[in-house]
Amino acid sequence: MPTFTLIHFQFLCWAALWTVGLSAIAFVGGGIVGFGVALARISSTRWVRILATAYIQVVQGTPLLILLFLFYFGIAIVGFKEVPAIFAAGLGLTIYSSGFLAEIWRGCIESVPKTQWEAAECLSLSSWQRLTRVILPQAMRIATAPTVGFLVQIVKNTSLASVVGFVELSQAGKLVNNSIFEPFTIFMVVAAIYFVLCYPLSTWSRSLERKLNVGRR
Amino acid sequence: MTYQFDFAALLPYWREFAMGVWLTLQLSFVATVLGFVLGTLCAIGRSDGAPWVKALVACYVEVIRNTPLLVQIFIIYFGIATLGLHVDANVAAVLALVVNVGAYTSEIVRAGLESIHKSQLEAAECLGLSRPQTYWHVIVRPAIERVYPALTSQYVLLMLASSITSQISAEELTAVANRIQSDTFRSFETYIVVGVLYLALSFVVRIAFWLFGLVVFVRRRKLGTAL
Amino acid sequence: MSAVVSLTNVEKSFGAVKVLNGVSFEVARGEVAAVIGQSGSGKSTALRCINALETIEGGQIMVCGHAVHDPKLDKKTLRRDVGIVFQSYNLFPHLTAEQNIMLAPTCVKGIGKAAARDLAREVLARVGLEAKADHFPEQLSGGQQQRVAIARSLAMQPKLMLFDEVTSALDPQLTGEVLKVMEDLARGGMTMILVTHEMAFARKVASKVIYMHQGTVWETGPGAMLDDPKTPELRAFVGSGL
Amino acid sequence: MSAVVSLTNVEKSFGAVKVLNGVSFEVARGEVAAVIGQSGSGKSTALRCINALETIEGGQIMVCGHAVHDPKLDKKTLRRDVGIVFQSYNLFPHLTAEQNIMLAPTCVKGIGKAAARDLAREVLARVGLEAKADHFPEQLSGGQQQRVAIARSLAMQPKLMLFDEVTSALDPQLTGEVLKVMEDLARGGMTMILVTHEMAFARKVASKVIYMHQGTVWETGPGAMLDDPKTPELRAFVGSGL
Amino acid sequence: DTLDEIKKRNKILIAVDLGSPPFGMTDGNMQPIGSDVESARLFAAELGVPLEIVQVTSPNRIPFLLTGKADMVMASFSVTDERKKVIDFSDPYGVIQIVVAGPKSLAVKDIKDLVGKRLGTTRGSSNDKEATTQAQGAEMVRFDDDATLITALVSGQVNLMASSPQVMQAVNARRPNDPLEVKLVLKTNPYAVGLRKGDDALREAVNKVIAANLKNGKLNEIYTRYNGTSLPEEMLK
Ligand SMILES: Nc1ncnc2c1ncn2[C@@H]1O[C@H](COP(=O)(O)OP(=O)(O)OP(=O)(O)O)[C@@H](O)[C@H]1O
Ligand SMILES: Nc1ncnc2c1ncn2[C@@H]1O[C@H](COP(=O)(O)OP(=O)(O)OP(=O)(O)O)[C@@H](O)[C@H]1O
Ligand SMILES: [Mg+2]
Ligand SMILES: [Mg+2]
Repeated sequence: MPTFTLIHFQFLCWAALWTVGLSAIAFVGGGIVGFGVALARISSTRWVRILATAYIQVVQGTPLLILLFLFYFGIAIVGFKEVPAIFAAGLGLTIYSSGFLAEIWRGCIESVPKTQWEAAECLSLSSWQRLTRVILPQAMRIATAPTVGFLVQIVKNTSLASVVGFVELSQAGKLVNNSIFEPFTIFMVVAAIYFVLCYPLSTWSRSLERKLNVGRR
Repeated sequence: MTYQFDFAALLPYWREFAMGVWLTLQLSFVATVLGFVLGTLCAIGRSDGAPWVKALVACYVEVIRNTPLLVQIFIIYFGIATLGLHVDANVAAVLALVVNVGAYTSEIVRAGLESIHKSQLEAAECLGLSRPQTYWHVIVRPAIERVYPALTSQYVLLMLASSITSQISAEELTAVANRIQSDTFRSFETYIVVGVLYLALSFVVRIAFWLFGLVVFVRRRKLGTAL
Repeated sequence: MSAVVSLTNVEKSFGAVKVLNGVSFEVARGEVAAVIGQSGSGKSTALRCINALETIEGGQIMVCGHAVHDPKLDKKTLRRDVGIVFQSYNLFPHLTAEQNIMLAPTCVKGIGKAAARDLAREVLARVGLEAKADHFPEQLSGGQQQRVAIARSLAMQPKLMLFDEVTSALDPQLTGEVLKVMEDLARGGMTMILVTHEMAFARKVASKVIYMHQGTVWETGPGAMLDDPKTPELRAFVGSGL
Repeated sequence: MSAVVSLTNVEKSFGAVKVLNGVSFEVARGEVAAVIGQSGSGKSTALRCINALETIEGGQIMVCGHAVHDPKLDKKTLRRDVGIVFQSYNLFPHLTAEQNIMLAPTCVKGIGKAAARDLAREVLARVGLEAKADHFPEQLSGGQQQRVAIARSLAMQPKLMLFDEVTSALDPQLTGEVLKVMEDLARGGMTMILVTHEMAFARKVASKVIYMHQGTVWETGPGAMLDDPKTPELRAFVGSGL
Repeated sequence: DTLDEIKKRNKILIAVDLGSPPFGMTDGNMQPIGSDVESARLFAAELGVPLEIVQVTSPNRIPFLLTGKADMVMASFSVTDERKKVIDFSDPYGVIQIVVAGPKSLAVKDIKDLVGKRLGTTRGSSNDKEATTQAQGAEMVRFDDDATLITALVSGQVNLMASSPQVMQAVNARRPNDPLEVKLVLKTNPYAVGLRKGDDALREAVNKVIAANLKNGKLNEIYTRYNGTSLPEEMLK
């Protein structure tokens, strides 16, 4: 009768590496797409704004589980059969995090006072210069804490990548459970690994927030 | 290979979909109400409780926020059973969701509480209000009004996250979808339909919150401040 | 003794900084005392000590028969007798003017809703704001907010009112509105202590002026004392204040 | 025509409210025009229209040869010729004083870093702040921030400077610092339009005073006109303003 | 077609559910084992191509097959008429019973005794369908995989389960002191390889392999090793 052994623990740790990898992909991809969507969201062109809003609403209003599923098999239906799971999972997670990051960052950009835009405009900076030289440096300070906070959500949500056959930490936990039937031990260990991954991020995000608030006072 | 979509195959299952939507709404509603109460109490405890209360709440919030809901659900569902109690899957699901969303709520509400200026407390104190009266009239209500948009988003996420409770046999929308798709093997169609249903549900939740806000926060309504 | 308020050698520090260094003065029933002095001289702190918002380290404070220095003081009954109005109004933003006023009477005195509403209308009328009962603070100008804050204190029918620079956040016109309300109160016989930078008002309304300097009472006297300062400090202060 | 700025029948509404109702005036090269008037009379709006921060609905605005009313206006070249300074400074908080000043010359004119730094030092010296080049805005007093804001505009070598109540957020001492800089500029021959509440300054420095009332120009004339108002409105305004 | 494609890429992708012991599971070293896994190895060897196992779960095995992420599915896939509408099946290579199992202490004589009991099963499986139609009056409790079902039974969240004897044995292996027993047999289902519709060449090839290996006893040997009983006589002919 098998019990929980070091081998299982190693197996979980390897899977946790995939969790980390998937999170990185989702974060980088979501960051790039999300930035574009955030800009579109505050664009002066009406239909671009509407489109970006719709995108955000749809992404935020659909469970990640369903998003991942539709993406993975949707790509195949469109005709790309050889797409590896990592790509589809990465894409699904990218879309998911871009929707949320775009909304977070839009808020941060808009929290920079309108007078800063005006002052930059009066110095005849182009709109791109206004954004990159004046607004973003200020918005970034505000954005760091919630962004790191959202990173924690991504790490946890990669657990859903199992629906497209990805063996990351949660799926690995289930696999181990299937072979030794000790759900309690296994899920406690899985929870502990997630905690080890996420807690430093949470703490970091909070300390950033505190620093920022002190700076403002 | 081209895939032939056939949504008509799902038509006979409309009753199942409806039941799934209904249970999802019920789970979310109960979890929202209870989670809100738990979260608010925790927020008050953490900002103004005895040291051990603060430590306890901090611990609870950290553990919950840094582990996935799925894992929490398993631990609660099987944990209760190991204690020798039998609870209905829906009850366990609600319990897990409440424990989960309570932690997030407490963080949001705490931010609201901290945003209430100290001078407001002094003003209440000078008018002779007792501590509980001050808390209720001067701190909690305006604090919640201030963080209401953040709370709305959190409870939309809760509704979406309730899909995970299918894993412990709650027959909500995702569970229904999984059953229907293994019945019909019409997986894509099923998931597309379910995706649209969730999207609609999230709008319903948002609108419900908006209406509730209109009723409760008179000032916002009168001043026309967007919620 | 007819003194409504008496401070005797009151001492108070924040950390290492001694802010009140033996402050003594008395205010009799129906008197209007104006506390003046430079920024940082401890005026606000003295006022806050009278209302038990700060605990003192030495000396005695008697207010309407309550021993404020006593650690066993029942703050709740003290505050039924004492109303305070701050520079920053501190109205409750989520309540209308009327609700702001009704809150304490209903919660603390247990008055019924209808009676509290009548009371609110009455005190609002006294500050000339009957028409704004249903407005929220952010719909009111600074002067109107300050008058609502005064009305809120009045609704508790205090025996003593404290005002801490209630006009400094206001522009001259709004200041006028608020000062008028305070003059009416003074005429009505309310005992009042006010911290103010409005020398003209102090001169006109105050029956007693208390000049604080470096945490002590440097000079006291009637309003006329401002025209004939005895100490060089007060002379410098009055000179600069014009 | 030597007019650097000319407004002809300018109209502007916000929603249903007509804020500018046919405003016309001219400012010649080297002239210093002071715009005065009650709060809400449209002074700031007029200034913002000159700089194309607001689009107008009727009338014409010519600024240094640019047709500002023209929808095809090239705002970038207009703004090279026009500098504006606001009441709230609007410095970029993430940049030092020097970097604030260098930003536009390097970005817009493509000047090299070193040259831009020299330029920044030079204009900082003109406003008397050489020593503060490496300070961030929040490390500076209000008056110093306002002077950096002026220097930032000067670095673009505008032909026309607009000032919108640049001293109202400052206490009297800081106001003095800023007014001195503006006086220097005026002496140096800079064309300037300033919205101000400082009547004394307007009298002393302005070669032309424009009194606005209810969205129109009510009276114009030299600084001396303030001592001898023709319209009852200006008389009331000057009377109250003292 | 798919058979050519398999030859061309010199690799066969077989989807196996590693969450349903003893058909598919992992051993102490987290390597895939089970009767479906070994059968898959056998089939690949017979077809002369290397094997790649694609891990699936019961909800996603059909999409995997239909979108071409797997060439065929071997996941104790019971043959039903409804399923035949969407995919094709090979000839059966094994059988699976649907039983109701529970602890000795619980008396269940026939289907009516299930009324009011909490009966666990895996969502969307043929067990689910069979139990739902036969055991009217029982409270159905559905889980996503066998492991969760077993955990629920062991921890007392359900009284009985509608599953296979193989799953029951897996439970008994974990809890020798309070073994489960088969209370009722609801149905015996043959299971087969799932294939995309129209993949006739591949189906022929697979059928040939199945026929040959049923005859020479290799499939029965694998089945017996993992299930403890032999395949029914009529299949082996
Ligand atoms: N909560 C506090 N903690 C530490 N120091 C304080 C606190 N409150 C006041 N002080 C200090 O005590 C001194 C007196 O403050 P107080 O507010 O009584 O002065 P004030 O006379 O009211 O001045 P102002 O005219 O500026 O209101 C000041 O030096 C102030 O910095
Ligand atoms: N963006 C805006 N939207 C709507 N109304 C505006 C806007 N900006 C200004 N107004 C209105 O236009 C009128 C004129 O405003 P403006 O700022 O030009 O006055 P001002 O003469 O500069 O007054 P002040 O001395 O108070 O600065 C005011 O009634 C103001 O409320
Ligand atoms: Mg003070
Ligand atoms: Mg203005």
